[in-house]
Amino acid sequence: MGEKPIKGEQKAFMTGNEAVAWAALAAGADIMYGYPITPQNEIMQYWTRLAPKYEKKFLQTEDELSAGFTTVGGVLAGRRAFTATAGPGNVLMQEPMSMAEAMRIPTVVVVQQRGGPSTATVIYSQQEVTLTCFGGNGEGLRVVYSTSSHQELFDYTIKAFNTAWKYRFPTFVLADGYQAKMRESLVLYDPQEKGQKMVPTEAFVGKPGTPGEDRAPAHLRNTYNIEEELMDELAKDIKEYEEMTPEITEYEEFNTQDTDVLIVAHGIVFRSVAMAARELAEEGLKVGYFRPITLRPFPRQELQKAAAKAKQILVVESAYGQLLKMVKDNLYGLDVPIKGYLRPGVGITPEEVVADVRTILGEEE
Amino acid sequence: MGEKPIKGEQKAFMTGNEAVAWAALAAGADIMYGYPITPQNEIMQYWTRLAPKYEKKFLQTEDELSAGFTTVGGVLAGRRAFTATAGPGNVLMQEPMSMAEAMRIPTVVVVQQRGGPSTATVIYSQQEVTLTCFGGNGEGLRVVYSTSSHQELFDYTIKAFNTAWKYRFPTFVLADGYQAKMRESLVLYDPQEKGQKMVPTEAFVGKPGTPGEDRAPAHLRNTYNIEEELMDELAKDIKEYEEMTPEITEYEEFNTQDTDVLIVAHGIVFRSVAMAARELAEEGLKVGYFRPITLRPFPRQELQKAAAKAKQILVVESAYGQLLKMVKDNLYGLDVPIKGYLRPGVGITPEEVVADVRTILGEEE
Amino acid sequence: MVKTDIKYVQKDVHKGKAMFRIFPGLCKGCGLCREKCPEEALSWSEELGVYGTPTVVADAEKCKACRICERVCPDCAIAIERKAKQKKEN
Amino acid sequence: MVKTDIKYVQKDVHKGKAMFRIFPGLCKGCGLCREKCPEEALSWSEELGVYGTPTVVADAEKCKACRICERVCPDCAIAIERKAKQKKEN
Amino acid sequence: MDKTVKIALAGEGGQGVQSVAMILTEAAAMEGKEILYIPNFGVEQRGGVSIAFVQIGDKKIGAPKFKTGDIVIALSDRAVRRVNMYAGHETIFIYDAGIEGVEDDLPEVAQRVLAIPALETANKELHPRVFNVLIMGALIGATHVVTLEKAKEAIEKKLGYKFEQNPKLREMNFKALERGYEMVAGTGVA
Amino acid sequence: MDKTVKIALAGEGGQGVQSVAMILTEAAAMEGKEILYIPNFGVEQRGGVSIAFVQIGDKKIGAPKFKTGDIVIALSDRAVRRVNMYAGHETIFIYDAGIEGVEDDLPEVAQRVLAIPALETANKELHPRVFNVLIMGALIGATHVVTLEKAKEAIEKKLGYKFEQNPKLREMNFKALERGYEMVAGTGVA
Amino acid sequence: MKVLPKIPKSWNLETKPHKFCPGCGHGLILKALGQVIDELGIQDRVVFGCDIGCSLLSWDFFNVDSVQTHHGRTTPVMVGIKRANPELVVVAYMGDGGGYAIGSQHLVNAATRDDKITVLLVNNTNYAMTGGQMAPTTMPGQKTETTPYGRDVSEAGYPMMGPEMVAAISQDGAYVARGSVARFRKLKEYIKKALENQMAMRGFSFVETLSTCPTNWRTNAEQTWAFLEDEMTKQYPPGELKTPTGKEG
Amino acid sequence: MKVLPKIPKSWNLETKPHKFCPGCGHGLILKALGQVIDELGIQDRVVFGCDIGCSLLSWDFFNVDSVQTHHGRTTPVMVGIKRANPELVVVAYMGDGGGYAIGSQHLVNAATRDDKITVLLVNNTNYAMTGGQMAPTTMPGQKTETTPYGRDVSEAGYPMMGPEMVAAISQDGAYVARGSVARFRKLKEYIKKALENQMAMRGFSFVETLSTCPTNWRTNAEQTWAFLEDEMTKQYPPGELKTPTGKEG
Ligand SMILES: Cc1ncc(C[n+]2csc(CCOP(=O)(O)OP(=O)(O)O)c2C)c(N)n1
Ligand SMILES: Cc1ncc(C[n+]2csc(CCOP(=O)(O)OP(=O)(O)O)c2C)c(N)n1
Ligand code: SF4
Ligand code: SF4
Ligand code: SF4
Ligand code: SF4
Ligand code: SF4
Ligand code: SF4
Ligand SMILES: [Mg+2]
Ligand SMILES: [Mg+2]
Repeated sequence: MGEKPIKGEQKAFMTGNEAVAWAALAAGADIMYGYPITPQNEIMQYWTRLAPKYEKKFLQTEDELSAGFTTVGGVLAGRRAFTATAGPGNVLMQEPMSMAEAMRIPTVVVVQQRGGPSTATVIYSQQEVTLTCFGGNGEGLRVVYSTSSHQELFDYTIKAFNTAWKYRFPTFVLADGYQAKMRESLVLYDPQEKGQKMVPTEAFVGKPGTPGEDRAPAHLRNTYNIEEELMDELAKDIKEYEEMTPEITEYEEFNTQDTDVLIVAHGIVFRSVAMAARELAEEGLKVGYFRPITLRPFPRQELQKAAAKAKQILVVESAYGQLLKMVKDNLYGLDVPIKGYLRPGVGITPEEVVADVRTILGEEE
Repeated sequence: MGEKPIKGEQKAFMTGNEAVAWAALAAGADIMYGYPITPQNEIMQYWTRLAPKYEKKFLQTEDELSAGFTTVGGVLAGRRAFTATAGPGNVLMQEPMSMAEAMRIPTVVVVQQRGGPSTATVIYSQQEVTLTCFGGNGEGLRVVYSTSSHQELFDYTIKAFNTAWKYRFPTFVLADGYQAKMRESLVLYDPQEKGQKMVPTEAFVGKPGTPGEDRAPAHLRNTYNIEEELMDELAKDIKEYEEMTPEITEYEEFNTQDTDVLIVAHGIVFRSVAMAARELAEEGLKVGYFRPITLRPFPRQELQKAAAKAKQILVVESAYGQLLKMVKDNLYGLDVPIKGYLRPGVGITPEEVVADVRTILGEEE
Repeated sequence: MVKTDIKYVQKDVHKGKAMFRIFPGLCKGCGLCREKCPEEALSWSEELGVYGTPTVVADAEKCKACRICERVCPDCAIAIERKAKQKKEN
Repeated sequence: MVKTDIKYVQKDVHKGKAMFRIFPGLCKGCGLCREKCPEEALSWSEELGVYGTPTVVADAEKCKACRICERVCPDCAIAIERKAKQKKEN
Repeated sequence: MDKTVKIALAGEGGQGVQSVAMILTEAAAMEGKEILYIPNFGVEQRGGVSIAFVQIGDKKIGAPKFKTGDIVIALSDRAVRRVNMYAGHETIFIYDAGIEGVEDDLPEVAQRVLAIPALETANKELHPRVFNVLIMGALIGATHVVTLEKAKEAIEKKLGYKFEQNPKLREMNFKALERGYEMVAGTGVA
Repeated sequence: MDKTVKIALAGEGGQGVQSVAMILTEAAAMEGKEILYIPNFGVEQRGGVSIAFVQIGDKKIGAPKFKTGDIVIALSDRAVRRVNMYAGHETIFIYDAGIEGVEDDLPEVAQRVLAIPALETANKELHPRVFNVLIMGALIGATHVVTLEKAKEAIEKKLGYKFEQNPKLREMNFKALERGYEMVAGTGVA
Repeated sequence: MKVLPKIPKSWNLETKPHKFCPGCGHGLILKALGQVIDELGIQDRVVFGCDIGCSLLSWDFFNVDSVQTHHGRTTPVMVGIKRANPELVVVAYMGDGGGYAIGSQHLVNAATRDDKITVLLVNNTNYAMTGGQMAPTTMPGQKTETTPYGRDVSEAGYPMMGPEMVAAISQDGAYVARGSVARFRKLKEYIKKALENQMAMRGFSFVETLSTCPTNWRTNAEQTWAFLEDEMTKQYPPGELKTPTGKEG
Repeated sequence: MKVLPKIPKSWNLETKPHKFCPGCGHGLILKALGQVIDELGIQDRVVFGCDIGCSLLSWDFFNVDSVQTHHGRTTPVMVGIKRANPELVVVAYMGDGGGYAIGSQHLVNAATRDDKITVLLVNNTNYAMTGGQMAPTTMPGQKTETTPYGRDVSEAGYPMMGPEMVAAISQDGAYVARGSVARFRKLKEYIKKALENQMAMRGFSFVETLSTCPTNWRTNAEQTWAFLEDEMTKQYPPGELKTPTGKEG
């Protein structure tokens, strides 16, 4: 490897896509495979500018199927490999990621959500939550981090490689077009310098020695002949997924001790929610928030705890109930009323959230 | 069109795949586009044998993306067009179906679920529920019928064309490898003879007259330039979807008046559940069932009504909680405990269901 | 854009045998026509086009009404009318 | 299948200069070898193969140990040993 | 017959297990019975064990698969190992007497475990090719899910075109059916 | 400045709106401010209106978009129509005085609606190319989110390489910045 | 007298000026197509399908029935339409990314299958809509957003020779040509032949057009023409590669 | 003395007899491959990738590291491995459906890009694993499960000439050949050259092999050979189509 891309802590003002490219470098990613799609393009563009300087590689593939499957190949070869996509590209990405899920291949995918369904808009949404968490013909045995700032995009992209390689589930960093394209400040750093060890990678194929002589050959597959064989495999994976869950779920909460309105939101929308909740709380209103950072696995117990003390839950998202469904699923059994403020495909301002909470609280704006 | 494929009521003993091919013929489908995948292959195989006799068409495409997009094309040309797929093919099918969803194109897709994720097994599962209901980068504005017998495969395949063309949402018939491959009896009929009118089709492109002179040109798109444009479009579609919902939701229930255990299941698993529930009810136990036939839109109110009177809900499925999530989402607010009997990728026998219910009821087997 | 009332600027060229007409509402000022004119007859005009950029104008003397500029304009902003022919047609 | 103790049936052919060996545990009775034998030396054997179908056996006289059958067997069920050579090797 | 009869029939790829199931269910259909027949299938079907799950009864059949069969038949060692799990306390488990090395794999709980010399009989008395028809006979003998007459009709329907060319084949098939029937009928299981 | 200043700046594709935002936020970054800048973008960007949403303050910025800007600037008729929705009771709405036919599209609620002869000034006194820098000057004049000095530093950083070749350009840019500043400063909005 | 611009009758004047950049070659190709539609008198039965890529900007370009599809999927949508209603004359309009990368399986299979459709592919040596990344047609050494140091063919691969490929795999009734917006009359001729080939149900027809993208090339008018006519034409020789009666050029 | 069958050293004896049908050509191709791996002494650095199709039955066939992928996706998986670790020698093993239909975009683009991988494609004129449907390589008139009345080329399309296509679009360093299981020694030679080409990092290498599928052809041994050698060979002439030093055959 060439010289360290980042030395010390460096304050930077850049786009989210640039932050992802720097994070991948900082994490020691070896190779990126990708296919252009807005609003993710600049990740590739920064990576291709930076990569040669640090002996990193890049391959632009013919489509997202190929981007995903080459990423799978890169990981099989024992490299920290990643890709990035969005929208219709994320739909296609589900085929390779279903293979990664079945075979426990630690791929890392950055998703910058755009409007949906179909080509829709190249701009923004939170409509790829169900897709990213549960896409493919499986049970969603993946890890999905939803970021809400450039700092987090940087932090969680690094973390994604570690989670993936430690637990061997495909891992996603879920952001959106706003985060991708906007510029704000963050601090870049080398995780190793900060004592954050990178989980070492390991080759699945091409290890030293002659297979059948020095060692057993790797015989990797995702196909089973008999139903029960598959179920046993799934049972094992599900067990490991559930054992991992308490170790990796992350969330953030505020004012959840005794709330009239508990607002649940993730990603960039969470920022508007946080502003709104703090503003209302400062006025003395009992308004708090809960933000899942891992959407998969979901911080179920933590949300249940916070929700149990609330009079009303308000789920705010730039989608038509994708987070809402998760919240209801995870809170089933409670009887706190849940309302959605659902704006599929468009941004949500703090003002809107404030207004909606006031309406709930019966106040006039 | 050539002669009627079916005259009068005809009792038949055949596979589910054959039943689908006959149903498509009976519904007056004009063209099938498809790509082979087990366990759906025989639909194509029967169709290609039958089609030429009735002046119907067929195109074997290069992949499922093409099968889906050519189906979209067939519908745009104003034909009753359909395709069929399964497993990884269904994953790919989400790209074209997201276009159909965005543009309100009445495609019909038959899905014969197999084990997942990835290639997994070619046999059976109920693991494509989330995928079929909510796949793609959208909000799941589709109709999904889950069948549980050959008769229903026949009935609902016919109905799917009507629902699709009446409401213009992509419509799915969701079955599985068991239904596809097993043989049982059913009655074939011509819907028109039974007074079931087929909703007429209509060309989206290539209508009579010169565009710009005799009529406005069709300018169809799925891309929007501004977020708000997309949201307006989505709001309209969601509104129409929700207005349609009470008209098309279907379900089946038994013994839901006052139940100790209400079992919820769909598809072929429902048959085991029905046998188990009846057996237990005959013993005098308070066991009932609720079966959603439309998984999208979901018969929410109906299930709520049935569930409200139950002491315990048991969701039984050949998946790891895909129906369970839907049930919890739809029942949020109730506090009836819900348990899952989840067997991803394998069949479920009535005996197992009986045993599980007995355990719940605290009886020893 | 509405179909009626499309603004244009026209000018006699080729010794009065033809008319050079530019539709500023269509011209994006790309300059492709200027480069292709074999007579170097086109120059930037004071008249601004749809994006606020200059449109083109033909030199009455140099222009031979060969129509190359009309043909290469991706926006159909130029129309050359040969008058002689028009007369014949009438 | 375990590596040791692989059952085979062998027979001298080509005037004793070679050995024709068949591994019934590998032979699926496809018959591809029979069709390709230039000497028509192969016939079905009493010995059953892995799928319970007949395996093949070479005619001691006709077989010229040309190895074509060995080469075309998709299951590597046939092995021809040329004894002469073997001797030299020893 | 007021109860649905559950049958699992397993053999190697070439043994004609699915053909038996097809003819049997055809016969049952001709008798107006309700039937559910599902073959097992998998990617490696080529070399694998093939199983037919058949249920025949008077009422619409419920689930396609079952935990315990009324009759389970296995025609090879691998088949024995694959389907012994379908035997319960009430199950009649039949296997070919020629199968070796399965002593430890035979179900312990079955009502009755029966070795019949089907392969040998077919090979010696008839022809290896009608082995599966002989098995069908045994199956009918043990279950009486259809009459022998209807079974013959179904065979005729399926193979009639072959019989046209070679009427001796018909005789051989029918004989196989009957021999199989007797083999089990004689044991008093039915 | 203890409040975050919210700016929406809109113009036609070629008018350099995003360049203004880039330089302005660069200047703010050099002053150690917290910034969030997001361009609007869409598939038809080519012919469409381009908007820059910029927020500058002392604390971490919250949401990327806002309902109401503190200052909204529109540089074409289409831009006026596209961003008038971002004007609220406290908003200063600035548009180019040369824009025609937008009388009915100007926001009714704004604290102040200001037409400045930016284009004319740039064309006549300076050069059409520095129109956007003049606008940046006006923006700074209205908000004081950065000092003129820092803005000049940022311009130098961005365009310095051009100035090397043609020092007159520097002069022209700085002059444009100052003219813009004065235009608004003179109106007493700031 | 009402003076209207000289636009093809099949153009939709209400959506003009169109949405392409100043100097974009798309406008020229669509002008040629419009004139051909007029000349063949098929405005009432053409179905125009556009891909995602800058081609999508043409979704309301014509007064003909039009459908904008997915990136790379215009070919199957048009195949689907044509199979369902062979009376229609279908045109699949796409970029080099849509046709040669993400949609290449459709191109290759429709060509081999000899579907009676017309594919018009715009070679502008980059992914223009997404901001100028490498395309399969990016020239060796050419700088794009994903080949910032120039396309290194040993890593990023060689240019795709589309018409050559289609000519090699298509059937006898196929029509295959490469045109250029710099040779407008030839281009129009190719497009006309391609549509006539479809109308005669002779076979698959395919025209690649070398086109300009001043925005992503960052060229002025002079450089734009120069890159197209000097550089691109060297790598991608225009001409007819296959005509239904035999092979030419 | 322990007498073992004459199988290549790189075969995994524990998984033999293999899972292919009696008379299946896959066994022959994999025998040739096994012998080549032995001869080149690369058992420790070959990575074998198999597609979904009957090729998947080879997932545990060799004593070499192997990965079974998705239908049509073996090419990108192997490209991904090779790009990440060029020391490895990667073999993408797939059927005609996987290679020419669902995965054709990968084949076309990897070939054009000149990825240093070896693709071995098995042409058995049908989709065998799924029970014998039409493949891109199904012969005109051939009956399959989806062309029950014979492949009508005017509707269902013409056979795909894969090596011809790859030869047309690949670069100078590429190796392209069509072998047949009926010409075992030639086949082995082609496979060896293909792997050597990769090992020399000269370019993309591709070998299509005409192979037998008695199960879906419903042929006995005699008919099997006849269909392969008489019919198929007429449509698909075996030979080398491109060698790194120039063009042949
Ligand atoms: C599945 C999918 N992947 C990626 C994209 C993003 N995308 C839109 S246009 C485009 C490239 C367009 O390039 P080309 O086809 O060459 O057309 P051009 O814009 O150059 O005319 C891409 C990659 C998409 N819309 N859908
Ligand atoms: C995405 C997807 N579509 C379809 C299938 C079903 N499928 C499995 S194998 C196969 C065809 C195999 O044919 P070919 O590639 O020619 O290989 P062969 O079996 O003939 O060796 C198909 C269509 C699948 N597994 N995945
Ligand atoms: S007339 Fe046409 S070609 Fe000339 S500058 Fe204007 S838009 Fe460009
Ligand atoms: S008509 Fe010909 S000579 Fe006249 S301006 Fe146009 S290109 Fe030049
Ligand atoms: S020896 Fe080989 S080729 Fe001959 S029948 Fe047996 S398996 Fe087939
Ligand atoms: S070695 Fe040659 S001659 Fe002998 S059996 Fe085999 S093919 Fe025939
Ligand atoms: S970006 Fe390029 S291809 Fe797209 S419209 Fe602009 S000039 Fe044309
Ligand atoms: S089905 Fe055909 S290709 Fe597949 S294993 Fe059997 S013979 Fe071989
Ligand atoms: Mg392009
Ligand atoms: Mg094949």
